[in-house]
Amino acid sequence: MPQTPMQSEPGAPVLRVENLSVEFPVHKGLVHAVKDVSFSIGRGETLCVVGESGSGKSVTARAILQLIAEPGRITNGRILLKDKDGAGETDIVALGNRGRAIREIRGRRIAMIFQEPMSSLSPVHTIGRQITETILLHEKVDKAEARRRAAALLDRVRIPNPEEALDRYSFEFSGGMRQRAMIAMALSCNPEILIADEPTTALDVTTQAEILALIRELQRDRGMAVLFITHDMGVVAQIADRVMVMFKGEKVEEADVFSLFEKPQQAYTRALLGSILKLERPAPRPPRPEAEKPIARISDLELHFPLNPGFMGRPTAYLKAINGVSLTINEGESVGVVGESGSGKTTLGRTLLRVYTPTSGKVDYWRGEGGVVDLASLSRREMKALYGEVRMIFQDPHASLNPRMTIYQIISEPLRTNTDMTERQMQGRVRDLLTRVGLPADISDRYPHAFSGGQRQRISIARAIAVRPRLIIADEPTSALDVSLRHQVLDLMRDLQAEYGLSYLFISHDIAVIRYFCDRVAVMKRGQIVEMGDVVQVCENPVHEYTRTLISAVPRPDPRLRLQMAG
Amino acid sequence: MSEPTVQAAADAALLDQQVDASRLQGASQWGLIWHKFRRHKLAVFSLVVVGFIYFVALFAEFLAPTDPGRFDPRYTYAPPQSIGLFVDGSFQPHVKGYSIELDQASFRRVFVVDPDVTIPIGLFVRGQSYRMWGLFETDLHFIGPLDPSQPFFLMGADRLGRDMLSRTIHGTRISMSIGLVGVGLSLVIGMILGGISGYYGGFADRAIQRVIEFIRSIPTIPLWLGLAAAMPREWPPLQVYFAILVILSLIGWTEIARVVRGRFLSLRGDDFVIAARLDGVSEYRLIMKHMMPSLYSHIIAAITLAIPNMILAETALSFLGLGLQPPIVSWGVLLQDTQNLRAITQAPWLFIPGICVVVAVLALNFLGDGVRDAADPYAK
Amino acid sequence: MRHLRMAAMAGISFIALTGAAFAQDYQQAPMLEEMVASGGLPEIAERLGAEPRVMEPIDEIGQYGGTFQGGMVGGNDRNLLLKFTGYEPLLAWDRDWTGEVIPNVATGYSASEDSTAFTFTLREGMKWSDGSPFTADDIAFFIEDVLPEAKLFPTKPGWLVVDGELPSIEVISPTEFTISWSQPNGLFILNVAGVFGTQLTMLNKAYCSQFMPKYNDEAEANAAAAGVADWAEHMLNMCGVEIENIQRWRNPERPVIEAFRLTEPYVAGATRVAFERNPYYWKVDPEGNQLPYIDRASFSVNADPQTLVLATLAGDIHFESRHTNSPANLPLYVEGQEQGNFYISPREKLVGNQYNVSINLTHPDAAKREIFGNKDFRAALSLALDRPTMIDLLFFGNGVPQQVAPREGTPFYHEQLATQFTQYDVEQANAMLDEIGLDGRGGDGFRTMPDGSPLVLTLAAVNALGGHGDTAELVTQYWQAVGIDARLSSMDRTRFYEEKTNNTHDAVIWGATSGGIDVYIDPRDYFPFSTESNFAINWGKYYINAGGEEPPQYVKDQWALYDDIKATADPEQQAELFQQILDITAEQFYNIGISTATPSYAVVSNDLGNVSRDTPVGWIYPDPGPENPEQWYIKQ
Amino acid sequence: MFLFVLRRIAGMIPAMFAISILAYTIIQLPPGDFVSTYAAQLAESGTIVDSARLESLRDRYGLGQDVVTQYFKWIGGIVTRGDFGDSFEWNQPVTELVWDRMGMTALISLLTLIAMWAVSLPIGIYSAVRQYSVTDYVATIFGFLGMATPNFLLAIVLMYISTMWFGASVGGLFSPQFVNAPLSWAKIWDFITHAWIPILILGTAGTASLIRVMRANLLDELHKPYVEAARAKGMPETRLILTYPTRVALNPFISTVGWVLPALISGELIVSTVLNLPTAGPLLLQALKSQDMFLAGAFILLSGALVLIGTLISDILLAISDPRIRLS
Repeated sequence: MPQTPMQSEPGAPVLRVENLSVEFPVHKGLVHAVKDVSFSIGRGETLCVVGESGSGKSVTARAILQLIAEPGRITNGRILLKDKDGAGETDIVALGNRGRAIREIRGRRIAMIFQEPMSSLSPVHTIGRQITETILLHEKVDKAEARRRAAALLDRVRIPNPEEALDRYSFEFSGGMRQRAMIAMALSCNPEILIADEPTTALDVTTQAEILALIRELQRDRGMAVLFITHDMGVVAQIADRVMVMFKGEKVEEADVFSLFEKPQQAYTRALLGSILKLERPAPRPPRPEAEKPIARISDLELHFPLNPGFMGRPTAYLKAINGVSLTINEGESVGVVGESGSGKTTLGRTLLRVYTPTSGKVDYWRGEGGVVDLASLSRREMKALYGEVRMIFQDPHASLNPRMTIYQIISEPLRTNTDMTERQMQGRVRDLLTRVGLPADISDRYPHAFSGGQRQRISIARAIAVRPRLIIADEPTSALDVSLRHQVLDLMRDLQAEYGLSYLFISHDIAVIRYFCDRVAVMKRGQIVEMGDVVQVCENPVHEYTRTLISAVPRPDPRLRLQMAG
Repeated sequence: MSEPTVQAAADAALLDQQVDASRLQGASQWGLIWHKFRRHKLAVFSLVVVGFIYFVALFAEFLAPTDPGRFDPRYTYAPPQSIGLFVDGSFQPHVKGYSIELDQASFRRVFVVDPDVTIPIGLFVRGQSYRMWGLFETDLHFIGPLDPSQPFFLMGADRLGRDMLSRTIHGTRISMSIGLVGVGLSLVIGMILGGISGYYGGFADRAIQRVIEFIRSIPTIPLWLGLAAAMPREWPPLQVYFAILVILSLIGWTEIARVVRGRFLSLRGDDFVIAARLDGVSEYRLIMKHMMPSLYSHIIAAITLAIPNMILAETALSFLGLGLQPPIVSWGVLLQDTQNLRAITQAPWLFIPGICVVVAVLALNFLGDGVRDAADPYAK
Repeated sequence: MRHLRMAAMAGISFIALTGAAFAQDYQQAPMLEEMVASGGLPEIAERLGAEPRVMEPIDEIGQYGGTFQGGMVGGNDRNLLLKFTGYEPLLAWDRDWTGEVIPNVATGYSASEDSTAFTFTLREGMKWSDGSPFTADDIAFFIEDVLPEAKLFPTKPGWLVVDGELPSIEVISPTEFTISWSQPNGLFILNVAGVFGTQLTMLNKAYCSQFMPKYNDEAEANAAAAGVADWAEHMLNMCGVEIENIQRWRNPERPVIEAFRLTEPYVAGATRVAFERNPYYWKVDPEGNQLPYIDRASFSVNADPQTLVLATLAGDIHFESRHTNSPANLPLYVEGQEQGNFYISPREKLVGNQYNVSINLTHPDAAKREIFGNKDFRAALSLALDRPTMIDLLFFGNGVPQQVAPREGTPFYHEQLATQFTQYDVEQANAMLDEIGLDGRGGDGFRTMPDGSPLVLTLAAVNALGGHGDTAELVTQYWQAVGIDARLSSMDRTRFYEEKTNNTHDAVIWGATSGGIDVYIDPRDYFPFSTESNFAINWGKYYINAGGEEPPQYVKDQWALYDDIKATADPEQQAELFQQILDITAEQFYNIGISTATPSYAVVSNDLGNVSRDTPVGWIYPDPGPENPEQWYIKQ
Repeated sequence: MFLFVLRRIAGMIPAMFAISILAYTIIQLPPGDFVSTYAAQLAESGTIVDSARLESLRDRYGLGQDVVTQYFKWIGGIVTRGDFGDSFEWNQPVTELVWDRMGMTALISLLTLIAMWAVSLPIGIYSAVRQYSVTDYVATIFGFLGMATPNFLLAIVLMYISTMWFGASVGGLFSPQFVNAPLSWAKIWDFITHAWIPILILGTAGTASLIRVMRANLLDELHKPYVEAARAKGMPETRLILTYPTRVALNPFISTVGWVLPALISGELIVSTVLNLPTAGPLLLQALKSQDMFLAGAFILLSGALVLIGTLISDILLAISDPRIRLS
């Protein structure tokens, strides 16, 4: 059994939450964001609160610091913080949210870090100013001393040149550096408890691994209690001592991390874990045609964006978003493209469909009725003829459906422009498509806002297969969905692949999804493909250094693999 | 969730939306906008006020007791009358007559309400004849004295003994239509240039943006004054009226162009627009069916907020003597008479058109605010 | 006949009313006494000269001191200053404007029998405000050096030109000179007393000649150093040269003979213009007190008349009779008298009518010209006006229906001209219009031209001129009532002058001008005299040799009669000749009038003494100049 | 930073050029010219001007030349010698009269701007922090009332009240005794007692929108993560609001100068005409009406320049205040 030092000796509880309820008055009603939740954290312990969106996990975290946004309020329960001398307890709920008493606790005894490192620091104040301010707020030291300590803190969170960094602004740092600065700020007064609200969600996996390692390391050094909010079971497995699962504002289950992953007690937990673990293995493949027949072949594709265009002047530099990519997609095949943000993977997908016009290179496409065309050099008009068979599914199901059109209008739009169907025929086709993607057929006169994210993504898929789809470019189709919905959508896509003989170019940052869904995978970094091959092979035996880092950084939903973590 | 700090609120809102959705899931864009707009009580009230004002503008001839140019030397600067409902205990709407003394020393008529003279009034009475909308001749007036020759000045009279109520009502038509038509012109220019700017981007965008920046940096009054001074005077009043409209909209279009451009720019990159393009729809259909519906409500808001500026601008120009001129009656023309200490000290009712300006501008602003807030019912 | 009284004096010399006080009896203002005591100023007797003008104050001997507060409007209100302090001609109008001229700078004059030569006598020892002597040389400087200079006077004042000839001057002694032409100039003395006559006494040779190359070799160089184009512009800027040049109020150093000398100039952007007493002023009261009584004068420059009204109401203005004395403001003043510590002083406006509605007889459109040229058409338009109602409405009943004509009670009154077509008779108006071929009606119910095309009559009204718009609005409504499609076009003055230049106006409403003795000087309303004769601008142009077109014989007859007036010095004959001119005017019926001039008024502070109760209002008679503001005083 | 300023100034040149063309076009548009106006004025006082005289005047003022030549003469004089030509009406070089007046206009505009900021900032902050409170509504309503009331109406009424009820001297920016007096504390005080009226009137028109801008900006910022992060540090609420979101919300607020200033200058023109202020307004109006083209042109040109300079200053302020602009 792998063990961490803290795990075997959980300290006495420093914080106890009893029967916490939080309500939000909304238009004509009340929303119970948190319902009767109780838990505690011990000194040096990491408690992970996990749940899907709307589970109330963030509200719970905020309630501890009395940071619930208006008009929400704590309606019941106590939050008891053990006093420094260990003698008594302070009920934070009773302190209210504005007075000196609660301010004495915020930042000094309980500190918090947030999801968005990009916007959690003031853009108009230097990093140093923001850290020293916290120190000066809570401790009687002079400015020079505060600054010295701030520099030490930055050094501690491994920000290079800490002295110089103090005088920089947050926008001059990368996301990972900002999160480090945030952590430095949170730690500036040696808090007893650190609340981390999805601190790594917005970061790339490699950065996430570094930040998680840093938090663990600091916790170990200082013996802090950490309340870690996340939706990612992989992260939970990596960092938690104990886990609390929440669903719709209620506590579902609380258990030791190992027990939870091994023997989840509640049906919801089991379902949640099930859907995650399902993505840990490749899905069963549909039969593939014997001979590999290409449907699209990308050769030496480049796309450059001009930087700093003047009023009339020439651009001073170019961003090489795609820098010489070659890739072949065969009929009936799913090719994954994986990479971190900024790697050019989404741009690649869009360039194939000529949302962007490539700077150079070729994209040969074997048409359904025969013949090969170069997508990179077709005119817009010629491109139009292909829009019925080369389709796209977007990442954000909210943004990709026009909120001002009915479902019927949305799905029938490609039919209208690519076929000669009559209105009546289209109505029938839309009905069939809706049924096919698992939605009731009678919803076609509703508007997208009536549907949940998963349902909307199904509508997107229906639109994609409306005409005579052959190649679908799926740009992170599951990233915006809760984990429990992901494999449902992927399975639907897979079923359709079998049915229509579809090929997919599947773009994702999530290696697990790629592994589940794809046959081959290309790993992209800075506009280039660094490695390419069979998905299992690349995942299990990555060749390229970057691929190795990428794959090893992915937190696996198995606490037993914890020691293999980087850092 | 891109806004984690409002995570809590957002979580709640999500649930909230689900509550709403159950009731409104069949609702179209306009249904949702109306639903959201209705919560803005002040805006709803303003909608009623604006509706009323335009109603008055539309039916000015009918609503005004007399022709706005009808003068009567006996009633120069006559003060407003008030309406009484009962005469000797029986129901008879009426106003009281005046007894007039000529003060030769001060060249002035002194009006005293004469309680003995009762002037019966009524609704839908016969009075001066007029051509309604230039279509048919009638002499029916909404309100007026039963005997049209008797004095009836609910808002007093001006220096020529003209009825301020009638003049204000007719001024409403000119001022409000200046706002509306002027904005219409601005809209055409603004939509075209803003659309080109936002949709095509590139050089056209930069050039148009420079022009807009430039126009917005010019102090408007000197510009208007210069242009108004340049207008040929042999032009008949109607032509002057349209020229003023053009002058006002020469500047007014920039705001609309800004809104249109902004929306086009963000829409252009929106996934659903890209999706539509990848559905193979034509450029025209893309703009008209997929992008424009997202613009309408924003444009309506921009228009509503632009009208009051037009009204105020007309008022200022007319006040400076460079806008509309008598015999055209607009609020601005009427307010020319207030730049006169006589009005302040002895005929404060001449300021009533000023109150109309304030009310109209306020109502349009609140209405525009409400529409703007409701314009995007899908935004959180 | 007052006019005759003046004529009776024409052949003789005046005896100056001096010597009533001896030198040692002269008194001066305390502020000057200090200066004399400190040696900065010569003694009073020396400054006044041998024969100062002794002036009877209007009410009483005044008190020294105080600052007069006045108000101007806009950037071009220089004539208010001219009228306040600039009226110092050789001979002046009397206070009642009986037509009599009295000594002022000159103690007297004599005219030759044929009215070709005029000899003036100046005051012994009279001085400019810088102490330099005022002599015949100063007058000669103007006549000989300035007036002929094209750069300074590109066009010459009409009253100084006889048959294209400029006057010549003979300096007899420092106090005596003769101005003469080869042809008679019978209206010269009237013009000398009129506002334009102040031109002769305006320029100080010693100071102003320094800007002329003829007197100063450095003149061009100095002009260049001052940054102006040439010496003439430099001189214009420093001396003003012409009575109405705004530069006249620009240079505090320019010596004047006026009661006040400039201290804060009337430059663009100035918010006030200020004056101080002229220590060398050459007038005394009967007790020997040197005038003026008032130490200083200050005029605020207002952008808008309303601020001036407000200042008057607040009691900040001593005298105002130029910008805000409209009938509309009268109730305000009546009500505000007590709080503002002022009273309202009625003044008579000596003009031929309150308004002059002119129909363009020389219209470029032949069809319109034929209609407009028809006297019956104009008569019908006149009959269509309900003058009593208009007078009631616009002037509160203060007026009598009348055409544009000299005032009753003057020697120029012409009954037919004044009273024809003034009754309100719609029936007859309609009948007359029908008769002249305007009996057809268009679809809009208005009369059409004989050929059936629409007849539109646009009446121009200049909106800056107070009350024109209201009157014009009424006039068009009355005309519409007799079936004329009359339209009102409000425009600003510039625009109207543009139309005038092109002669494109149909009709215009304007103020009527001369109504008394000034009919000789400015007869624009009675025959085509200049481009200001709005009823026939093209004929007026012809008269001043500026193009235009040749008029019919009756106009030429009027011009011949006017030439006869100038050729004689006999006032009786002049009046007789003018009646003949008016006979033709009446016969032709050029202009449509509304009402006799309504009384005007001045607002006068209770603190201001010696203000006349009955000074008329005018321009040729530049009120309040002839009532002598130098003898006004501020009650301490 | 120096380069930034330099770049902005360079960027102003084409705008300035465009404004000069516009100004010239505007003053050339009306038919007729100053000489006909001049003749009209003389005629009103009874002086008759014949056409020979008018022609000589036209020659003198160079009105006969074609428009393009006149423009280049005009702009050439301005650029090379600072010579704006002569005012026909005043017979003075335009330079002698525009600077004082424009200076006063700039001063009044600047003071109004400062006053507007001084009022709208705290109210905007309060309105945002206490959204939908009574104060929020009251501020909104008063702001809107000020915006909806035509400036000139307010000017007339306020002038009347201050004169008749409080005995202030009518209009202007100084009492008569201070008009041409040298600068002193007494004169400054006198100025303040007069200047509040135009500042109040001008301020009312724009304060509403500034309050709303500040309120909206701050509302956007109030819910930003960094505010919550700062709150989680234990900062006192007032200090927190002022230090963080207000500071950020201030940046778009500063850039409002770009559109507030033109509106102020425009409004100033009207108000100063009514109040008889020694600023550009009355002279410009008069110049436009009498077609005193060089004077009108100079005012239009300079008010455009004033806006550009104001915008430049606000850009510099913004760069100082916002490191994102300064450092990018």
